[in-house]
Amino acid sequence: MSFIPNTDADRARMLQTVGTSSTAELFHDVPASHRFPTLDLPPALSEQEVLAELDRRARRNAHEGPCFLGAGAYRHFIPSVVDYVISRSEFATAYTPYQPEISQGTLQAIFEYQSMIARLTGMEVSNASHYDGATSTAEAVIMALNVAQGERRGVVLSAGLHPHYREVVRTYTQGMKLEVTGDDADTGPSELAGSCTSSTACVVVQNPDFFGRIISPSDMAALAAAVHAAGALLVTVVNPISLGVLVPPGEAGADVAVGEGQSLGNAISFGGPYLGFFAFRREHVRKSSGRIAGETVDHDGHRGFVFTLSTREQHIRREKATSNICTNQSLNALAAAAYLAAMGPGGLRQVAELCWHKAHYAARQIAALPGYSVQDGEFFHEFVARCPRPVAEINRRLQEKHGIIGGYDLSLNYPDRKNQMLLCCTELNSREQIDGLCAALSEVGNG
Amino acid sequence: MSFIPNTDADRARMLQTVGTSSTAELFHDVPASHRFPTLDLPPALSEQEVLAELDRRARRNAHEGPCFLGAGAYRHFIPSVVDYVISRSEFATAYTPYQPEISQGTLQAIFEYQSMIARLTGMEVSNASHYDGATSTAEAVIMALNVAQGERRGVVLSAGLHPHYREVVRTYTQGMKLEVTGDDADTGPSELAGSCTSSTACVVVQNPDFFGRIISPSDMAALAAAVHAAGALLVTVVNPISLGVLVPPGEAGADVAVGEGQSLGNAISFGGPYLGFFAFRREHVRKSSGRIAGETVDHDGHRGFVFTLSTREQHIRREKATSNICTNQSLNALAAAAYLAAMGPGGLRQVAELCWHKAHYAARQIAALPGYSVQDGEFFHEFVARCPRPVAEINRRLQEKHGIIGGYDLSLNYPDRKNQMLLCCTELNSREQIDGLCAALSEVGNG
Amino acid sequence: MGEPLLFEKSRPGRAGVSVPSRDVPATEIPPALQRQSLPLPEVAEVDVVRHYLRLAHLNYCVDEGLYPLGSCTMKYNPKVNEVAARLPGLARIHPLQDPSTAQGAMELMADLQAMIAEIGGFHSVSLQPSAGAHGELVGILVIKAWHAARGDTKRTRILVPDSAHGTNPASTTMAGLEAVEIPSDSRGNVDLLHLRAQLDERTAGLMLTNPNTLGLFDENLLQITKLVHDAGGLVYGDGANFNAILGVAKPGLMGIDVMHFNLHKTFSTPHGGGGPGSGAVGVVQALADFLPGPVVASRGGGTGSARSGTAPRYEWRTPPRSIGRVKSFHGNFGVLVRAWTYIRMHGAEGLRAIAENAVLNANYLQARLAGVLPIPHGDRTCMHEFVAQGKIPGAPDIRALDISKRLIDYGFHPPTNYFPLIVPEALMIEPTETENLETLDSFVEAVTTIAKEAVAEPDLLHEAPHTSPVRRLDEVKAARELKVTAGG
Amino acid sequence: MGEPLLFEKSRPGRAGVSVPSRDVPATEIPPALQRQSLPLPEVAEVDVVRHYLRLAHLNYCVDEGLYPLGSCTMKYNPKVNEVAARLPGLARIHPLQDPSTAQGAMELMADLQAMIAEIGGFHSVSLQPSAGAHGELVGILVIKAWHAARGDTKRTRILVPDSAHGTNPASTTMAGLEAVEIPSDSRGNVDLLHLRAQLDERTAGLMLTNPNTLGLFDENLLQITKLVHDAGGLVYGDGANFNAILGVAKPGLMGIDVMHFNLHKTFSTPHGGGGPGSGAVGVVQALADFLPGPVVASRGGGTGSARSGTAPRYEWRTPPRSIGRVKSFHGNFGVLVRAWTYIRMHGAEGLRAIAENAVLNANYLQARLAGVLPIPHGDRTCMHEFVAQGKIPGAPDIRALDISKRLIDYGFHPPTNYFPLIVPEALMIEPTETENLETLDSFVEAVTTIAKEAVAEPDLLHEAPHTSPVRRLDEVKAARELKVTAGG
Ligand SMILES: Cc1ncc(COP(=O)(O)O)c(C=O)c1O
Ligand SMILES: Cc1ncc(COP(=O)(O)O)c(C=O)c1O
Repeated sequence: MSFIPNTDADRARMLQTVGTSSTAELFHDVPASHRFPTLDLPPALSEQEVLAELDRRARRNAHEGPCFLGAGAYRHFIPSVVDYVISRSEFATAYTPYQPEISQGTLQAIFEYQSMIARLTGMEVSNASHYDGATSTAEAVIMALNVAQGERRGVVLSAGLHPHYREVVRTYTQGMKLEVTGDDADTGPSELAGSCTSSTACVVVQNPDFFGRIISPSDMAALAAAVHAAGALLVTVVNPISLGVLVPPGEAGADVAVGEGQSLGNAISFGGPYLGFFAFRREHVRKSSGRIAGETVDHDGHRGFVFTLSTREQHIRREKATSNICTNQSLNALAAAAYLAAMGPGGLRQVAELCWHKAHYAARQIAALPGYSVQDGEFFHEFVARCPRPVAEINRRLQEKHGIIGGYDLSLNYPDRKNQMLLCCTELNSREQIDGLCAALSEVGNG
Repeated sequence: MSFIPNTDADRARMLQTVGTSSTAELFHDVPASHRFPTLDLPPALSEQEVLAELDRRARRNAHEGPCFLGAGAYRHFIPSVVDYVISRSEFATAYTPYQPEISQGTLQAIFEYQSMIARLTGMEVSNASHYDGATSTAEAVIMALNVAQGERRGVVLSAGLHPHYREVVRTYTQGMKLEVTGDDADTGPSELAGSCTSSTACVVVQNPDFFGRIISPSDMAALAAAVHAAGALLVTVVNPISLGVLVPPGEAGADVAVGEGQSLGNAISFGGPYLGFFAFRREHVRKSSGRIAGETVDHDGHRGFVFTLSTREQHIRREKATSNICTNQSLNALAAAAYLAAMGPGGLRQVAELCWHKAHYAARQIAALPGYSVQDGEFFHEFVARCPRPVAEINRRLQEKHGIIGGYDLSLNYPDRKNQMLLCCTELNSREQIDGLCAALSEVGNG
Repeated sequence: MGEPLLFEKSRPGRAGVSVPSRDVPATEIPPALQRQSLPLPEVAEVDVVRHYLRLAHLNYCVDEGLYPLGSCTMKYNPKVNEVAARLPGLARIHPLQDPSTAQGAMELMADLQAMIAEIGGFHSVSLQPSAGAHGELVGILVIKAWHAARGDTKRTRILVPDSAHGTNPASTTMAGLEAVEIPSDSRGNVDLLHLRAQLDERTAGLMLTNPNTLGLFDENLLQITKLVHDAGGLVYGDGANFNAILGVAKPGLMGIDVMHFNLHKTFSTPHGGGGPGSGAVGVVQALADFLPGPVVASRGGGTGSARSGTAPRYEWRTPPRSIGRVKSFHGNFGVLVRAWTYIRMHGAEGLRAIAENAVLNANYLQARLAGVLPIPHGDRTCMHEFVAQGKIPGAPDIRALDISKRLIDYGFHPPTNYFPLIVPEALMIEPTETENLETLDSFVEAVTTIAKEAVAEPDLLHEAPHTSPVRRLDEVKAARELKVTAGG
Repeated sequence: MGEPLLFEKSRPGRAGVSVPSRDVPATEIPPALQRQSLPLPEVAEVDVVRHYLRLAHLNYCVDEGLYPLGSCTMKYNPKVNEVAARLPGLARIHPLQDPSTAQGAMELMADLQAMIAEIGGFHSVSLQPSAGAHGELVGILVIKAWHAARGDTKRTRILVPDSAHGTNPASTTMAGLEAVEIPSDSRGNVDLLHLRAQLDERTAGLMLTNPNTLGLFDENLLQITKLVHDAGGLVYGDGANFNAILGVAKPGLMGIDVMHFNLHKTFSTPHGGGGPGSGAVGVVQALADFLPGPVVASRGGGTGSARSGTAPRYEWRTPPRSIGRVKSFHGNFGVLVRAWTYIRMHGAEGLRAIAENAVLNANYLQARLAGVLPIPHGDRTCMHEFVAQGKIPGAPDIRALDISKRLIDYGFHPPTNYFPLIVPEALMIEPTETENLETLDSFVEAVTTIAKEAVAEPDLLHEAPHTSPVRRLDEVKAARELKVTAGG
């Protein structure tokens, strides 16, 4: 298949204008010895054939049965209107709005996205997006370093922060000569507060944490106070669906709220493209990274939107930029905005409550199964179940015999958490599915 | 779910303006005894739930395996661009372009559709669509009656015309006191020509006919000459994909070319919505039915399009209209236009050729199977196979054991065609599928 | 800056698709069978996309704003409908598949038949007709067949109120009967005196649109249906306006013997620039045997399938005295899927809320426009729509058309013009239930401003629209020159 | 007539969705955990649709016409990509599913890793980075890690030509290295003298964009890469411009040690108003162990799955000396699906045709615009793009910006402005291969007309655009007042 409109006749005419006899000749600057190599690729397919090939691959991925996996990527119902919005050519096939006069659709949509994220997190400013929750967390750490003007090199990570996020923070900052600590032991907010020193730039906590546990608003406020007392920033990584019902980080005293926005109307899609949301207090705006849309007026005085504070960015400041980010996750942010617009505060709260009730129902049922127990404390829609056998074994049986995708095997990242499964329930898990899971767990656990 | 934006507060304000105390009161003209009955309907579902319900139903329909059914509805590959076009809100959520100034998109698209259909069929004029191939055929018969100014009451139908189409012609014309004949015996074009008299308004033939057989251009021309000599019109029902390679009816002397346009980019969708295309010679335009878009200029002299010759239509002429049609199949016509635009003459020809080669390959293979034989003569992509057992039995085994949907059981409409199966191959049937069918037929036929 | 025709963009050798290569041996196609040329446009995929995107931008649509086209029920149609109709298990099934392999689709149709019957108060429903007019033809043929079955062949006349849609008399003629016009009375109801005078042994039936095209619920409905029945006729209901009384009244219980439902209007299929639709027909028990077939019938019992060895639950059945098919296969299934989805998402209460809000919106607009435009029946409570007149005091040469075209400049689709025929300069306004109060208010504001402009600056209206992709078009030239194909 | 903000359309109690009701017993949510208010907009589904449709109508996009935004490769992206990425078996799988239940997705990724490696001449590929800049960070970290692994910790400097994109120095800084600028020579190549002068034992590497942002293929490429290697450094390739040499040359064989591919540019993901993208990174063998992981590895053998009892063929493997993850999970899979689809539809010849046509289109435009605008390197054959200057003789106060804004009035998206920084008043023009000759000609015509207008009527340009939804916007006010949220 070729998507090239020009024909041989067109090319002949153009070559004449250019004054060259063949297109091959246009590449004379390419070293002759390297020009036109053979490419060992499978033969070209027509659209019909390529879709058939894709279908063959798609069928080999389990995706129709019940699924209780979360651990940073969540299956939620996406109202049809969301895909309608992001499928519109005018959004999908435009690029970064470098020409605001013919990009007001994108710019206003981003401005609205920022406003919704700010309100959802209780923060004052949101950027236009980062790549995902993990990189957004790393960018938050870098922002904290910049706020401290390079004077503080300590970063305290909670052990409850998603292991991928902790790894990405380390990858991002490996050249920066930092001390990244805190996550070697599973401690509570007060211990974290204690490890904050005068060289700490920020403390990063996740809420609900990777194990599903909720840090209460009062604990969070106490932590924030301690962090602030040490002159550092409190970065919180939050689940945006949970904010349909839970106290937002802004109210609990956090300085930065970041996280994975995938749950907001983005397909789970094997891990991406997702959405790193990034919100913070206004005072830090000049140290922040990523694009920000702002309101202004046009030549005739009409309201309009532009990207603003670009002097923070790489295309102006180059090596002094707050980040290297250029292409971000704009269409995913649009999906999140359309999702939040469709859900509204009522719908989002209802979904959050359904998650809560279903997860708690599941936890109670599982706790009652012989050989199983469930971790204590408040949680939102994820919880840790202690199982009578290795999780890998259980999951294999769940999949093979019941077509169920079980929870996350925590021993993959935490060798000491043998036989611990991280389970997630959302509005997509019906009672029937949960009961089915429990029956299967009971059978598998004792079989 | 409710798609109503107004809230109780909005309604209260509006009721005040209207001067009524409740919405219920607005229905005082409805006889009190009949007002607000109970409706015994299942409870309302959310979007998530309704999609789950639909999914449950969709899974109970076989649709993933090989299929060799045709008989008037055809599975063809639909390029993604077609659904892209018809999904655009501006096309999908507008109505009949009563206000041409804000409907030029629809009107120009229809004008182009008409042009493409005219060229495809070799005719001069096409309308904007009829409901489907069957009703288009009935409308062609009615047009012929009108051309004959009510002086001729005879309609000759070929037995090779799709049984549904013959039935619909009879249903449509049952109040018109006609003589509809010709289809009681399976005769060739020359016999049909012979049955044409001075009271015949039209002869209707299908090409390729219901059994897949092709009437050659010379036979068609001879038929046309005979029909015209009798003062009647020749109506041909044609398969639009076949016209990618076969001589079009206009060139073979037909006066009207109608047919089922579903194959042109429309989903097979269990039988509808489809597309009745309707093309004819210019001299009959004032007797034709259905909407027609025409070119004109606007107030400033710019080219534009409007519906024209509306005086033929029900909204002007009421009981004297050439048809009662109002809502037609506009979005299906748009799909056909987008399909033809994407395919172009080359692509359409390639698809037609693939259909030809695959069907002929299949026919040769099946003819070689013990117990099977294949009907003689030229065919396009459908042919009749004589089987060693009842088709229903064979099909059941094909489906149950091999997941194959076999051909159409001709005995359902033609009791004398016992054990005859009408098979169709299109570009969607790979050689592997055809070989699989043959192996299965062989097994089933002798099992 | 109009968009060129696809034909004008064509260049030899361009193509918008690639087709798989042949994987079977070739079989010669006899040259005598082959066409010599096929002058379709040759364009690349990008050209196709851009062409239709640019054309799309020339259209106004419901997804953009208010589309108060009376009689057309241009409500917002939920996006989930589009997902539903495209599910591969629904969109990729062949209509002639063995019923055992299509039980899900047939169950959906059986559900829909039952739900429509329940909503309309009918005994049986056929989903075969493709649109309202198609349903009308079915209904009149059913009425005719019923009389014929009773040996009564003298009933050749169908009474049609003068406010009826053009499809009603046209359908009557197609069915081989004679349409006889019945005037409306001063309150917009069927004139009972005239009706009585026309009812006799030649009367096959009455075609009644209720609420009628004035947007009024006939105050004498029960009397009318009784009169017709007493005269030996049947009553056909044109259900185009059913949105107004959804869940509020069941026509089948009020003397309507046969009625079509415009599923695309009431039950939300986007109108597609003029279709497709569905004109499902409901009938009372006496007429059930005459419906076009096949319809879906349930054997009761399990949901057996060929695989499970039990007989499938749903089967095709043609009513014993059917008037015959009116369409190949079983109806516009894709539209039926949308209707099913819509009804299942609403339930009984939700449906009634549709009617209540549609009617409230119309009455609100009627009340607010009362001082701005003449509204002949503005003294009555309207249903889902009302008919104003495009006449403005102090602007004698302003017509309904001028007001309509000027509304375009204000960003609105105009109302239906010049229909019903019995109201001079008719502006038929149907807001539907999916418009919010703010939109209705801004429409009122626009009409009010236009009424002032009509007096102060009438040419603004005469020359409107000013902001649309094209200005007013020369329809006379179109009809005279009759250029109906490219280059033709 | 701007579109109001969603917040301005909000009315208490409106809602755009319904949520299923609870089917499990309730569990109290402790009040102390609950937020008190959540001031998101409250609108109906119809409002959402209309809002975004109206916003959409304010945008220009590739599906509408030419978008010659240099360095961004705004080609037309096939619609099949969108279907592919949405297949439920690809879009609805969880990234942490057991590999045995995701072999189809992993095979697709393995294919893509292998195809990109083959196309680029690399040994290994990681699909994890989310965009070009992300790939740059990975590449520089890999270079750094390679040096470190050899115990060479003095190499702290990355040489970056002055024509480079801002992401290159920014990525260098993020990686904790120092960016050192290298000037370009008069032919637009890297200045060899300066390069040599900077190469020493502190050199970690060079970041080379080739073709560079002037649209030129560096005439000394092999010499450059050799010089860097000889000095103990590595060469990073910024693959943003890879579209120009797709199938024409393999960077991995010409001395590029590590390179990112902007899959969204070269391999056709619609740019989404600014993303998502994918910055897949290819490396030569020596660097393979340092890639971020996990990547997909094949065990060879059958396509086993848990069900069949055999071990799954594809597994996750983290390279032994990986710099670490740069993203949660495995990469922007939806973008990868599109790239896979695109490559599979083209094959080797098809890919080369992309480059040839992209380069021909650019050279055609360069040749035709040569007389109209100054083109500093117009004497050379350009690659996929070229840089003109927005300077018009006889119109001293006309700038690149004015010409760009005026192009909007002619229905085109402007070129990239003011980049690369080394060309004053840069207009960087990249037509891509999906534009046809007629479109290119009409662009030339527009620029030619504008050049005349610049002299005759300069205010037409200064005040342009005139036809866009808004006029020129006040960026100073935006930065000063910093209103970045609604009502905030
Ligand atoms: C009152 C009335 N009756 C009948 C019809 C015909 O319905 P359809 O267009 O679906 O054939 C219409 C259509 O607009 C109508 O408004
Ligand atoms: C030359 C060049 N390098 C790097 C980048 C950064 O790529 P991305 O935007 O995908 O991060 C760009 C983007 O426009 C570019 O043009």
